[in-house]
Formats: sequence, C-alpha cells, structure tokens
Amino acid sequence: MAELTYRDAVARGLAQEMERDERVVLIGEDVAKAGGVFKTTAGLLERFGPTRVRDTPISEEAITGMIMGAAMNGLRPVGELMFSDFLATCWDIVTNQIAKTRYMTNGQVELPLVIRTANGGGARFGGQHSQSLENWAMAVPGLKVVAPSSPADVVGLLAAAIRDPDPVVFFEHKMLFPIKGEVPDGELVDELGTARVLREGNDVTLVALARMVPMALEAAEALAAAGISVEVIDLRSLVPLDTRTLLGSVTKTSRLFTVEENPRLIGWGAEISSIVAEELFWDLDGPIVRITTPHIPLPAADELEDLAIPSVQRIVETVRRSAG
Amino acid sequence: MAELTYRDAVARGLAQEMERDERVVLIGEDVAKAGGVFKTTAGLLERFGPTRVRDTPISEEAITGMIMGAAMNGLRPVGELMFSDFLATCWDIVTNQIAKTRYMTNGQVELPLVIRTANGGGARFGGQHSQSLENWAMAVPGLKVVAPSSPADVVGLLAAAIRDPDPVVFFEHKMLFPIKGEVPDGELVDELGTARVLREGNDVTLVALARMVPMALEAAEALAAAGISVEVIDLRSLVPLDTRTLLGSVTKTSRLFTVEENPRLIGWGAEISSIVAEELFWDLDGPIVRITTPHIPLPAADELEDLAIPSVQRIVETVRRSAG
Amino acid sequence: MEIDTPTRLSLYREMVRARYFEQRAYDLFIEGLLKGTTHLGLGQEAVAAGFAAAMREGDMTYCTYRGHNHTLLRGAPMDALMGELLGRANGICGGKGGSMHLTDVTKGAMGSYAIVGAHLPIAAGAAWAAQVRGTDQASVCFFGDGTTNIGAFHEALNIAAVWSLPVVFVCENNLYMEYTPIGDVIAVEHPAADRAPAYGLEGIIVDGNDVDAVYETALRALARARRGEGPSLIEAKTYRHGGHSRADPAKYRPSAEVEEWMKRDPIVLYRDRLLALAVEVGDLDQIEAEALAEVDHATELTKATPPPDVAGLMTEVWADGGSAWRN
Amino acid sequence: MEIDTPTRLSLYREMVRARYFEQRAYDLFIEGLLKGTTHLGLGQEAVAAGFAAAMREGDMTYCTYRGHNHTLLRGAPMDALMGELLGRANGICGGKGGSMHLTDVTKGAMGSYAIVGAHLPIAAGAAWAAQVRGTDQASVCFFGDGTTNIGAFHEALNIAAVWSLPVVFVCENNLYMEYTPIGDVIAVEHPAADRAPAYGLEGIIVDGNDVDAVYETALRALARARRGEGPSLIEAKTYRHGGHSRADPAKYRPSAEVEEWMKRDPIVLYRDRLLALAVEVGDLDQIEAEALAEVDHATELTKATPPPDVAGLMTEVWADGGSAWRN
Ligand SMILES: Cc1ncc(C[n+]2csc(CCOP(=O)(O)OP(=O)(O)O)c2C)c(N)n1
Ligand SMILES: Cc1ncc(C[n+]2csc(CCOP(=O)(O)OP(=O)(O)O)c2C)c(N)n1
Ligand SMILES: [Mg+2]
Ligand SMILES: [Mg+2]
Repeated sequence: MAELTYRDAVARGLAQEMERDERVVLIGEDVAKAGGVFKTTAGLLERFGPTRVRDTPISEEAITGMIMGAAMNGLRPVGELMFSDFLATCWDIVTNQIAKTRYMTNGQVELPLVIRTANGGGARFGGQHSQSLENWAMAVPGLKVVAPSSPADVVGLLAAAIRDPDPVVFFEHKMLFPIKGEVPDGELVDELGTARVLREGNDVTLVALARMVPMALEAAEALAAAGISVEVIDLRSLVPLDTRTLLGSVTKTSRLFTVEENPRLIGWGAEISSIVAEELFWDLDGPIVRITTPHIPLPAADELEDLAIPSVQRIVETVRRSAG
Repeated sequence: MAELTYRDAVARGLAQEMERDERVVLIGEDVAKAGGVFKTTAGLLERFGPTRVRDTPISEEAITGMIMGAAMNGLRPVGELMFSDFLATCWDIVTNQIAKTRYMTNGQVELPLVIRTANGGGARFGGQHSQSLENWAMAVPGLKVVAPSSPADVVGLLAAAIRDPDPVVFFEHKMLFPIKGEVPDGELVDELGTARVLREGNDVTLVALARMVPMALEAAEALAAAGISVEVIDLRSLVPLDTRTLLGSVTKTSRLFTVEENPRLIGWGAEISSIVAEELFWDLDGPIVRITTPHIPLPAADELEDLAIPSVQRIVETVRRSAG
Repeated sequence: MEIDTPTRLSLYREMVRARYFEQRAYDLFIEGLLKGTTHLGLGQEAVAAGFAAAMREGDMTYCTYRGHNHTLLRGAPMDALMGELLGRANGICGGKGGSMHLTDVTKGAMGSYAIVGAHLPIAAGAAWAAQVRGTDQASVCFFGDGTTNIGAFHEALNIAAVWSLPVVFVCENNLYMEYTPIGDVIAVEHPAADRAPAYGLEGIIVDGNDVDAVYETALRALARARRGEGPSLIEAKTYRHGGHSRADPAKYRPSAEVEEWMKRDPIVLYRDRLLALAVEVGDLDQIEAEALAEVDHATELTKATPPPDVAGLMTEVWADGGSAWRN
Repeated sequence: MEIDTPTRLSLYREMVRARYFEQRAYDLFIEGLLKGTTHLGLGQEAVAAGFAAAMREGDMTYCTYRGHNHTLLRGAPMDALMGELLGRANGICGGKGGSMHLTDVTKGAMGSYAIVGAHLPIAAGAAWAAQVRGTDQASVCFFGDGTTNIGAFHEALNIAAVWSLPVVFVCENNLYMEYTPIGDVIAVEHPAADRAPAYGLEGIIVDGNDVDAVYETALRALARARRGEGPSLIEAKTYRHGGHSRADPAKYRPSAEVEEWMKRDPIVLYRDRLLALAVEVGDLDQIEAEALAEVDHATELTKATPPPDVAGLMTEVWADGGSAWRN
C-alpha cells in the first residue's frame, strides 16, 4: 500500500498496462519528452522508449484518428487530449468514426482504445479550458465513459479501460491531480460499469462523479451533523451505468440528489433523474433534485468560478432545504 | 395562403429575410449554383447574387468560423451544414467559440448568426448521415436550438432565428422536406422559445419535436379511438425552452410521454423529464415515459432503421401500456 | 516496366466487374430496390483496379462512400456487397452499414467512410500500427479532390510525413465535389499534388483513366512505403460518368467536358490497348460475359434473400456482441 | 522605406509597454495574485508592436491565449487588462474571460482565442464581412508555429486565398509549441512559409525580432489586403524569453539556443539601433520610465479594485444581457 497522487496514479496505471502488454502505446501532445503538461505521463518515455510513447503535432483529429486506425491493426493505443475541451476539435473522429464503426460494420472492426483527457473546472482557466464534458460522451452510442475520483480508481479503472475491447473516454479531473490516496501494491484492475457506495446512509442518496465526489462526501458529513443520513454514490462510469447500485440505494432512501459539474441542460444527472423517476416512481418520497453548474460557460475569475461550480455549501443547503 | 413544401419553406424564409436585410448572407457547400443538395436554397443565388449566396469548399470549420467572424463585423450570416452529422467536424467552432464568446467577453461580442442543417433519420443513409443531434446543441450554453415540424414553422422560426441577436442552430428534418402545409402570405415572423399545443387532450401529454410531431399527432388520433385523450405539444425550440406550456399541460393531464428521435442516453427528453419530475412531483399520476431511439448508431437497412426510430405504433403501444 | 499479359487481363477483368456491378446498383436504385443512396465510381474504375492489383494480402484499403469498387476489387464477395446495398440479410455489414459503409476486414477492405476526410488519419493510424509492429503492411487511402480542403487532410498528411508512415494517399480528382467544381474552391491547379510540398512530399500526378499507369504508380508508392521511406500523395486525374449520388443527372457539367471524358473511358481505352497488344477479342468477350454472369448471380441471390433479422438492430455496439449500457 | 523618428519612438514605446506589463503579470502570478494561467509574449514584442503600428482604426486583431501584447498595443487600457488578469471588477471582460481571453472590441482587439487554430477561420470571416460590406478594413490573425499543423489552419488559409479576403495571417514562429520543438512535428523547414504555396500564396519570412522589418512587412501585407489582392501568410521568426505558460522554466530548450536569442532581444536591439540613429538616450529613458509608471499605476489601481460583482456570473450569455434558457 502506497500513497500516490491522482496525477502519479495515471502514470502508474499506464505503466502497469504497458509493462504487461506491448501492444499498449501512448501518443499525444507533449506526453513523451515533457512527461505531459500535467505530468501524468512522467517517466514513461524513459521506461518504454520513443516507439511506444510519442509526441504528436497539435493535430487532435490526427491523434484520435491515428489511435482508431492503430486499434484496427493490432495495437491497443491510448491517446491523450491535453484538455477535454479539445474533444470538440476531433468530435467527428470520436463520435462518427470511433463510436459507430463496430456497429456499422456489424462487428467486423474492434476498437480497443482509450482517449484520456484532463477535464473539469476550478483552475481559473476560463471557458475554453474548464469544461466537464462527460455528458457529451455519454450521449454518443458506442463510447464507454469513465471518470475516476480517487488515485486507486485511476489505476484500476485506467487498467480496465485499456483492457476493454471497446473505445473508452477516460476523464481525469484536473483539480484532483494533486490529491493523494492509498493505492494497493501490485497489479490493480477494476471493473467498468460499477458504481461505488462510498458512504452509507438512510435518508437521501447523493450521486456524484469525479471532483464532485469528495464534495459530496464532505457535504454528507456536514449533513450528518444536521441529522440527515446521506448515502454517497460515486458513479465512476456513465457508460456502462451501474443502475443496480443506484436504484438499490434510492429504493432504500427514497430521495435522490445528483451533483454535476457540467452546465445544467442535459447533464448526466438528467439521465439519472429520468431513469430513477421512471423506475422508482412509486418509491420516491420527494422530487429528485439536480445540483449543477448553471447553464453558462465557465468564467475565469475565482469568485465567479467558485460560485458557478457546485460547492459543498450548495450541496448541503440544497439537501437541507429539500429533504431536511 | 399558399401550400408549400417544408423544403421550399426554407428558401422562402431565407428569401424573406435577405430581401429585408442586406446584411443577411448565406454560405455553405453547394448552396449557390446547385441550390442546395436538398434544394432548400434553390433560386437564392439568382435572386440575391454571388456576393450574398456563396459556395464554399468542403471546410466545415471554415464555414462556421467565417460566419462567426462575419457576425462580429456587421453581417447576419447564415451557414449551412449539409448534414447535421457534420456538426461534429466543426464542433469546436460551434461550442467553444460561437457559443461562449459573448459570455467570455462580457457582452462585447454579439453573434447574430444561424447554422442551418439537415437533421434526422429515416432516409436509409446509415449511421453517419442520419443523426438527430438537437440534444448535442442543447447541452451547450450559449446556443439557441430550433427544430420546426411544419412548413409554416420553418418560415416563421427561420425568420425569428435570423433576426435573433444570438447564435441559433436550426435543425431541418430531412424526412420532412417533401411534406406540404399551408403557409400564410406576407411576412412571417414567429417567436423562439414558444411551444405549441397542436392537439388538446386531458389524459396524457405527448411532447415531440420535428419529425416526431406528425407521428405524435397520428398516435394521438389512434389513442383517441382507444379512449385516451392525448394533448400533443410541439416543442419547436429546445433553447429557449417553453417550460410554461409544458408544465401547464402536465398540470392538467398529470401524465407525460416524450418522443425523441435521438439515441436514448441524455436525449432532450431526459431534461424535460427531469424538469417535470422535479417541479410537478406531486401532480404526476404515473411515471414519465421516454420513447426514444435505442442507444445505438442508426442502421441503414429500411427494416432496421424503421424499428430503431420511434414509430406511431410504438408511441401508441407505449402510451396504452402505461396510461391505458 | 513491362506488365505481363495475365496481369493485364486481370486488370481488365477487375475494371469490368466493377463497372457491371455499379451499373447494376444504379438500375436497382432506379427500380427502388436499393434504398438510401449510392455514390458510384463509374468511370473511375482504373484507380481501384490499378491499386488493388498492386496491393498484397495484409495491406489495408480505406475508402469513402464512393467505395464500392475499392471494396469489391480487394476481394469482398460481390453478393455480400449487393446484399448490403439492398439491405438484405446477406449484406456484408448485416444491413447496418449500407452503401456508404461497405467493409470487409478479412480482405483488408477496412471500411468506407462517409464523412469527408475522416479516414485519412485513420488510414495513417493503421500504417503507424504496421510500423510499430514491424509488419510490412501498407495502408492505402482513397479520397476525392474536394477532400483536400478539409482539416483532417492536412493533419493526416503532416503526421504521416513526419512519422514516415507506410501509407499511400490517393486523391481521385474527378474535378467535382458534389455539384461544385474543385477549381472554384482552391487557389492552386492541382488540389493534391500542389499541396504535397507542404508536407515535404513529392507531388505525383497520374492519369487515373490509364490502369497501367495507375498500377505502376501504385507499385512504386507501395514499395517506398515498405522500404520505410514514408507516405506518398498521388493525384489521379479521372472523371465520374454519372452524377454525384443517387439519380443526380450531373447537369452542372459542361457537355463538351463530359463528352471528352467519356471518350477516355478507362475500360474502352484499355480494351483497345489490349487488342493492340494482340490479346484475342474472344478473351475479352469472355471476361465481360463472366463478369455479367457474376453480377446477375449476385443480384438474383440477393433479391431472393430476406431483410436482415431484426434482432441485429441491437447487436454489435460493443465487443460482447450486444448494446447494453446498464446492468 | 525610411521610417520616421516619431514612428520609431512609438514602436519602441509600445514594445517597452508590453514588456513591462508582462513582466509585472509574471511577478503577480508568482505572488499568487494572478490565478489561473498566463502565456507571456516576452521576447516577441516586436511582432505585436510592428503590426499594431501598421494597422488602422477599424482593422481587427485576432490573437491567442498569448495575446496580452496584441490586445494592449491595439489600445486596450492597461488597467482593464490587468484587472482581467487578476479577476477584478475592472477587468476588461468583467473577470469572465481571464488571461486567455482578453478582448477590447472598441479598439479592434477582437478577442484572444485559446483553442489552437480556431481563430484563423474567424479572422477570415471578419475579413469576408469587410469585403462584402465594402469597408477597407483588414483583419490580422496571430498564431504560433505549432498552429500550422491543425486542420483549421488549412481550411482558413484555403478559403481566404480563394475568396481573396483582406486578412493577414501572422505565424509567430518561436520554435516551440508548449514543450516540444516545432522541428519535431513538421516535414518542412518553415512551418508557415513552406505551406504558403499550397494556397497559392507567397511564403514570407520576416525577422520577428526586428520591429522595423515587421512594421514594413505589415504595411505591405495590409496594403495588399486593402487593394483586394487577398491574404498574406507571414512567418515571423522569434523566440519567447520564458516558458510556455505560468511558471514553466522552459528547461527543454538548449541553453546555447536561449543565450543566442536573448542576445537578440528585440527591445535591446532596437534601443541600440535608435541610439545609433542619434536618438537621445534620455528620450529612451523617459519612455521606459513612463511605461513603468503606467504599469505601476495599473497594478495599484487593480489591486485596489474588488473582485467582480457576483451578479455578473449570470449575465451576458444572451444579447438580452441574461442567461435564461426557459420562460
Ligand atoms: C465533412 C463533410 N462535409 C460534407 C460532406 C457531404 N459530401 C459528401 S461527398 C461530398 C463531395 C466530396 O467531393 P470529393 O472529395 O471530390 O469526392 P467525390 O465525391 O468526388 O469522390 C460532400 C460535400 C461530407 N460527407 N462530409
Ligand atoms: C486544439 C488545441 N490543442 C492543444 C492546445 C494546448 N496548447 C495550448 S498552446 C499550445 C502550443 C501552441 O504552440 P504554438 O502554436 O507554437 O503557439 P505558442 O504557444 O508558441 O505561441 C498547445 C499545444 C490547445 N489550446 N488547443
Ligand atoms: Mg471529386
Ligand atoms: Mg510556438
């Protein structure tokens, strides 16, 4: 058991899989010599050499297109997009090509690839470098969507994503890079599509993802002090979606709150809400409430950005107001 | 009052606005000399000349980027993307630039522009030319999203979109191009953000968009015969969203069904469902049911495609099963 | 280089097979049996035939919606292609792909891509994998003149050149995009060849209606790729006999231009050349008869085949064969 | 061309203003007062100053996240820029933009764009509007060497050339992208100039550290644009003194290379030239003192300004001033 940062967990997960399977290769802007702009790939070039860890031009369509082609011809490539906002610059390759090709060829083409990308706000980078875009990927049939909240999950879910025979978009939250957590020694392989109950509770269920998970946990603590027993679920992946864990929890608590970092309209919380509202209609004791960033681009100034993104305080207040 | 096809209504709406305001210009692939691959811009080159109606290279980033720049410098441009699937090839310009620039500059930049595009399935074109992507646009703060279902709405809403000072993505459904409808004579200008109750009813509310609207109406007719009184709402625009009409209707009927052409996960129906489930929690008599295309890319073969997209029969059966 | 007679006969046969296959596709579209759309390569068969003949097993073809010929001539079974066009159970993609997405991975026909430009980086990626794995595969990517103006073209050419990837980019310059002439939207004469120097590449132009020339050019580019010397960008001048897609009558083209190019029909030209080279006319007649019989057979077989099983709707989104997104 | 002394002094002044402003921004970042990020143009001031001097009112500047200098030198108020960097109420974008999105439309500083390449077609579009409306505006678009490999570069250059748009594309080739040298990712020597012929354009290279040369090149390109002769693509060779962003120490650059370029500091070079041209040292000292005072003043003013009113969070998504998406 070692304490690792979320940042180092990325490199650890990549190294574990590259060690195990020589078909695993990594490309992206500044991923090799510089070890990544977030230092998430530090040491990999030195360890695995320039054929397997390679810097690209600033060409996101080439990065994603190349990993698709490589996956069609025997590699298991990992492509890094420096910021998730840049998904937009290669969205055709991701959605129209990578996501659809297996289906359109009736299974002739297998695409075991991973797109890793730094996601999320909080760094005061402004509207074009701060988005939470898991919902964009969730809306596209044929993509699996993973967003870990802890270093151990980073290692295990990244390994699972790399081993998965389908394309996975792997969102690393940039505000979590410095956080530390215990990571078990040895090979770590988790399972996609499994949510985790991080705290048990009876009164309300709080569902969160990525950076919203530590916030939800902190809010649960504060709510416990106010006499509200909160169950906290970390979804970990949106596709596949662990509806069993989710529905199980809400069956018990009869109240659901979602905490999303994305702007409000059609965030993943809307999907969760529509599933639970339909399937547990007769079990709910009150309306499902979605706690989200408002439907605005993210501003840069710290006071504004902090106000935009759901905070512990906002979670606590919303739950108290609706379920207190 | 003249009978017009939905296809001709596009040209009529464009001509009306180009006649009125010389700042309105149109660019896109094959929009000028050929009159558009769907013949939606036929006659405009002849009428308004090559400066105002212009063919572009196959360069979607240039098309959308150019209309953005032009809108910053005194024009009110309309850009055509031949198929909505190609939104993915310029998604950065649409989402990171066009949608965010007003906010990021604190209102210094105004972007009165329209992106028109042929949307939707049913033409047996296969997975890359058939998508319904209104939900993609709805998820992006800063975009208005319009999808008309009738020729009269095409004219009026297109005029409203062109006059709107904000960027609008205007989805024309390619299976509706040949349908005919009455269009009043003279200048027609509708209002964005207004849904329309197309059929009144008491038992259930059916909310639809674009090609799903005629299907919902047909289903309502069939359901009436089965003794279920259905209110049909055509949303017409997703942003702004006419929640007042929507909530008003559901307050009356206490049951809601959404009919979406997009794949299931985080379609616009999820957002509608989450709003209604939260705000009318105590009014609903049963769960909100979403009728959608399954979460798959669209197949090409007719039998498969017809099965994928919601049909009148599927709507009727779903409503009967849940609300009968 | 002297091309031997068996190879030449084979080149002829493949062009004729492609021609008859697509003529039939057109007829079936007009008959209403082929729904959706088709983009025919009628008139452009020499490019497909010349390259397919020069490629080896293991080499990979990436093509577009205008990809019937390329897929067929790499060896995909004609009836399965016909089945896909008609949306029948024998379709090579189970009816899920349609005309714009013909694929036969077992033959190295790695897919037909319908968004302009997207397959260029994908083809480069397949070549990159060949390089990393040390196979001697080459990847060949076909696209149109209009495709040279989209961003993905630029990104793919650049990275392929910098990484010396074994990929051959083949621009089939048929002078038109959908309805707009390429000359209206570029500031250079040759949409592909004049861009090659931007990537440190030689601009190669070939008569795309001369199958021998295409074949030789293909052999050279493939050899270069296999020697590890990097990509080639080849511009093949050609012309489509018909419209862009479906029943487009292509009225936007000057009739003198059309006539001139019809005289340069690659199949007619090659037939004449073969006869001049003392090939027996009977041999050519036989090739044609066989090709027609093959097309007839594929048509009959497909017409007799039912639509795809509707269960297929929900399969093959994922590698587990299914489409479940929840547990 | 002989540049007159007042113009020269003004070029010097503007470079010095930019230099001091950005040095202060760096200090404030290290102090923790500037959150988020900065991308400084220290060392690249001659490009910004030369172009800004050659441009007229009504002309439009499009730049990147590395856009402080360009925005300032088009005339944006220094204190409002400082306010934006520090996220204060006096920020030119009300704190909503931040360092990467400085904009002052009133001065023709049409925005700083932070996604590589996106602003090239946008700048072309502004030029297109000038052409359609018959104004004599030109649009100038600044970007880096690394930007020449992204698709939007290609699409914008091509359409601008074909439509003869009054736009000047300026590649500030500072030899590096973030941490990777440009030479590693292109197959030509000059990332911009060697691509110009692909669009029928002349490849123009200028010493980006010689402000006179930049100024003259800018004047020529702008005149060409205004004459309706179309776009120019100019590659200005330059170097950033510091890292890519924030506190990046730029250790990836060989120290000999850094030293050589530091000797070619555009401000030092120009000071020497002015002195050689018999400008009084006192005049230069005074310019420097005034610039420093201006920066000090902007800093004090900004430090004394509170954060933006939180009400601004929900304004200016739409033209009605608000952010409502429902009725
Ligand atoms: C990104 C994108 N834009 C537009 C289209 C619509 N489209 C399909 S084919 C075509 C013309 C392509 O021309 P070219 O590259 O010359 O190929 P050709 O059809 O002549 O073989 C266009 C515009 C598309 N499929 N993808
Ligand atoms: C599409 C996209 N990819 C990657 C980035 C991350 N990024 C920001 S600046 C930069 C380097 C740009 O290099 P260059 O064009 O030479 O400009 P410079 O920073 O040297 O001025 C990169 C890769 C981005 N902002 N946008
Ligand atoms: Mg063509
Ligand atoms: Mg640079």
